[in-house]
Amino acid sequence: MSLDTVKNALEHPGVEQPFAELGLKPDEYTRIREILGRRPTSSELAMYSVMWSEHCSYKSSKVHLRQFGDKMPENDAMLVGIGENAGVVDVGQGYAVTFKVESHNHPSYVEPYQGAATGIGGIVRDILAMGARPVAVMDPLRFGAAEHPDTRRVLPGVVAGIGGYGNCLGLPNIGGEIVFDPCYQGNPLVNALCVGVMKHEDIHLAQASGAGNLVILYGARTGGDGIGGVSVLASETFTENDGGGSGPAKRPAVQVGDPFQEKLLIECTLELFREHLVAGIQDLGGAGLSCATSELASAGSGGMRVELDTVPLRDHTLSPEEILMSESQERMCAIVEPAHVARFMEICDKWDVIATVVGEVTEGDRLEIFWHGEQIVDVPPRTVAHEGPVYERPYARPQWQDTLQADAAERLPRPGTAEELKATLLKVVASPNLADKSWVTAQYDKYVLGNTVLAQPEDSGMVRIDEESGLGVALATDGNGRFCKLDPYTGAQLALAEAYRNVATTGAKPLAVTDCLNFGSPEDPAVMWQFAETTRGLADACQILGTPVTGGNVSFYNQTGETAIHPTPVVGVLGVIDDVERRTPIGFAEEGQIILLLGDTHEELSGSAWAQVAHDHLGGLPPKVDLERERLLAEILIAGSRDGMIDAAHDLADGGLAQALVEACLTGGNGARVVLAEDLDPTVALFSESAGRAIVAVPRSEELRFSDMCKVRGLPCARIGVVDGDTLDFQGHFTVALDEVRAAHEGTLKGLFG
Amino acid sequence: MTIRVGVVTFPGSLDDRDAQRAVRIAGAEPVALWHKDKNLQQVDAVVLPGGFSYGDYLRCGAISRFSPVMESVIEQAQAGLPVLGICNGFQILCESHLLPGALTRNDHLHFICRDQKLRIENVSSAWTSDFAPGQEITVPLKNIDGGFVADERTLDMLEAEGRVVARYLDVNPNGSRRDIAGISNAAGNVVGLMPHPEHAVEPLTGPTTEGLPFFTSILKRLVNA
Amino acid sequence: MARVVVDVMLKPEILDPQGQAVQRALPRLGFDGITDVRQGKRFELELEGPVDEAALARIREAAESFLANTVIEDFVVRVETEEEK
Amino acid sequence: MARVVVDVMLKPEILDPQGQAVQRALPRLGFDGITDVRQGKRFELELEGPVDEAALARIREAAESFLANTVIEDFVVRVETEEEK
Ligand SMILES: Nc1ncnc2c1ncn2[C@@H]1O[C@H](COP(=O)(O)OP(=O)(O)O)[C@@H](O)[C@H]1O
Ligand SMILES: [Mg+2]
Repeated sequence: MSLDTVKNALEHPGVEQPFAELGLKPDEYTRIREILGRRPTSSELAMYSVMWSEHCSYKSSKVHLRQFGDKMPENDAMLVGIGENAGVVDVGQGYAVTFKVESHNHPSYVEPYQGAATGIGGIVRDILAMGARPVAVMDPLRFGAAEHPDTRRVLPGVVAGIGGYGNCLGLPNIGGEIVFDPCYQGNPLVNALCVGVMKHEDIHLAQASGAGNLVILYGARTGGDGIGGVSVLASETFTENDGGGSGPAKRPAVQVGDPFQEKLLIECTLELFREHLVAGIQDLGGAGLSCATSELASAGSGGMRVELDTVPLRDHTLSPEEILMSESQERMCAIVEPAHVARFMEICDKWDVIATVVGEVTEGDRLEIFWHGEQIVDVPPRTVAHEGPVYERPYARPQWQDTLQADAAERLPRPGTAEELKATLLKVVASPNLADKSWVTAQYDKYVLGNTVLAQPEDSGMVRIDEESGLGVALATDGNGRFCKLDPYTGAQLALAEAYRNVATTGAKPLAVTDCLNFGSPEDPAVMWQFAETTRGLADACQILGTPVTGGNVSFYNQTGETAIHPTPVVGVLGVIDDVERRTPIGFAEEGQIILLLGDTHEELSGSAWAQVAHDHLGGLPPKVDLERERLLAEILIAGSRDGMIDAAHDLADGGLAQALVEACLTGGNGARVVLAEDLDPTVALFSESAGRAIVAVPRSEELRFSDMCKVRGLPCARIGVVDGDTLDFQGHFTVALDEVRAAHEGTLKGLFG
Repeated sequence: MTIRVGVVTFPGSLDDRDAQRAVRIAGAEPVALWHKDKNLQQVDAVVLPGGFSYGDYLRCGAISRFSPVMESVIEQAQAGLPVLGICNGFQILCESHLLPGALTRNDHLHFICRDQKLRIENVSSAWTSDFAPGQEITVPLKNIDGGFVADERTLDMLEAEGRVVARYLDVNPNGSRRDIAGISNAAGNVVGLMPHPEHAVEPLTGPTTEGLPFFTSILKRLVNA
Repeated sequence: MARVVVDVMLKPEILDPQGQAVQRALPRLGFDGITDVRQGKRFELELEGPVDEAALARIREAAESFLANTVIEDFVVRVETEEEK
Repeated sequence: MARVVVDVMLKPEILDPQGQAVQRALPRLGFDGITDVRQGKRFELELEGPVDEAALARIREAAESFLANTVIEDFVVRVETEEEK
């Protein structure tokens, strides 16, 4: 194909262009022609098509995501909000923290190892681009049924990829989720979260300003990988058998990561920041150079001119369109004042990182790209990056919602005898979703950097950020697709409430939120309704809890044929703790301590793990949410930690009280004697998933002080038992040896994947 | 007199700052050494930290072994400079032939991060003199290429000369021959160790603080020297 | 007993960080004139029976479905000649 | 331009967990009759100049000192025939 220049586009306006193959709708193509006043060149078409894809433009979600801004709670901590690579939050002592969760779902299904690995790579670069040193990662994952043969292909690959990349980068993995459900069979969810730390003055933004400043591309060479990755792998054209990708030519849609290169990129970039050599910066992720150049130029004050033929290539046969779309990993783009270029290059050289001046910031307001002297792109950058199409997709509550909600799990048969109750408990704690996850988490380095205070299986991951003062941050991610399926509004709030509670349980004060919204096709009104309800629920809850959404990601088209995954918002909450010495772990480590149950237990079994494990049932209404109660519970847990009253605490969620006690006992290495509430059916007492609850272990000397505090503040607090022995003894019901529980709980994943 | 302990940073080193912290907590002064620089800045001892130097591409430690800094480390180690290689550092020492044997893929083929129980078998090396003979400790272990292998003759020699510095207890986490977790050279100044004592020096961030004697041993020896 | 070799290499267009690392290191070690390095895997399979077309077909199938990840890798199956052994 | 291949395999007496894992998996996938599997590395080197004895000697040296760890690995250097390419 000959070079399609701007001149050519003017001279040959009638050329037919493959906009549909690139995923553009006829009216979108028409709009591009109107913007440019001519037909786009093939390079321009490539840029618009990737940048206007759902993945990059948020065209279906934008109108809903706006609520996160509109309903944003007053929060002094927020330094940078939605719209940048990641939000930034003030955590005191001059420190700022940036964090974000993103999806790499489709690529991880096609090629689990590399898909997951590059998912980590991408989110780490987002955090780095804010000016921060990445300090930890987390990996919320969803797979198909645990016993399904394809899960045996996908899960070990994904886990090895996350470990292979993250371990090699030297970032501790401090938490995540592993959930199995048949709804994710053809659509596993691989979400990745990264958190980074910087001083306030180190915040960097993605903008190109100052005419004459240079555009420097640095990191890996550009190859043919991932071309069409955005448009193929993250778009509606994705189908189950589309492994090879259907991008242009026979370029692979799969990207291969090089964590070693990324590690150099991190150290190199941090040194560039330290010497104040960077005026603006953007990572290269989805849509590669198209995205980085147009976003930098769009957010800046001037225009930009790029000489595309200067881009260092791994494959010299690449066309300019392909170079613009390539998603080769481990690349960054910086805006640098001319006076700093020499030093910039020196530092890159020190780290063996290839750096090339590929363009400059111009006076005008156009993004102009040249190929061997000929102009191939001449566009207003905003129209590419920030003023893409916006859809108000139709949405409607699905017809089946009422039927589903009417089919409550509270009516299902319950275990009748003590023996049955015991068997049920063992079955629940051994079920893949509730079983011990060490088989996975042992493949992740949690120690590197030497600041990990809490990691798996604790309620939240916690890292120290200042060795002198002990200042630290805690993070938890949660999302329950089953609850969301039953009621997306409430389900989203439950996800937030749980992550918020997890952070507070470890003693940290919840500050801010990131979210990854994993859904089916936005073209399905039922899915769009789930999405609308989810965003509304999340925004409302964030407002009440005072924790703003600082950024996140939307992943649509997670569906096979007509069947969408459960709506699955994954919510990450970041908290701060003044002194990590004060953290509260989950394990019952001290015999003789008193176990207290905080909060109210209702008959709420619909959507629960019990309903799934015992009856393979999903129906009814999810547990009720009481955000004021969540707030109060959090305040008590934080106060208890701060004042040294509690030695262990564990939030109640999936699997209810039974699961929480089992985890606290196994982790701490001690049994417990427990009295179940008389006024509750034992199945409800053990397995209800009512929100707003936690168990705590307090030394006898602190019991009164702690329960008085609860009473004064109006938080229900019941003494349910004592840490003791090597059995779990539910008095009057059944006793089970800790060893038996341990074998059940720890054997499952090893048996399935080991 | 402050003891100065160099910690080398190779491209892809990860636990270099952790090793520096451990050195500091032990009461010595950490000195950052750079792989491209032959100058060891007159340090009293050197730690080759964990990580994935050069991405562990080709073989762990294979590329780092040829770095400028290793020229000096090899030369001075042969002359008695105490050198501790942790994990990737152990691999580099084997590739450099300062230590015999090699480290190969874990027998279960996975990366493994766990709190590992060890027995200190030799308390006469430069890096283990602060342990009690036969002391049992628990420190983190994390690697994917941690299986120590050598031919039978070499293994017998290591045993006979008391050069097995630490052995895995309870579980052999990677298929290491004879449960070997660490070895020393004949002179006892060069030690390679697969587990990570630098991650067990603070109660807050480690499973124990039982890794600390590796770093205090060197002080005692140097101060007494 | 016969030996069949399966060579698995990353497809040419896929990034090969290992090969690149080796290539960058070679000149530093004084080995010049090597313009490209790709690193792959070599499997040596010992067969019980004769290495006939049927056996090779099965091995090709194993390579396709298991030994190679054909999303990113190509493979070649060949019978090892005595001399190579 | 010519291609030289360096095959690196673990010595027979060294345990090869990767090969063993493959061997154990094959029957489960329905591939029987394979009595032993060893997994090694294959390097493909592209040379600038001619592949003469001098060039091969240099590559053998690179293999000896760098591409293989001769404590545990053996290697073979060979010029790739056109047909194999
Ligand atoms: N679900 C969401 N909640 C909040 N913010 C979101 C969400 N999805 C996307 N965003 C925000 O929209 C902006 C654009 O996202 P994206 O294009 O994914 O950024 P990047 O290219 O850096 O990954 C980012 O600031 C991101 O945080
Ligand atoms: Mg970004």
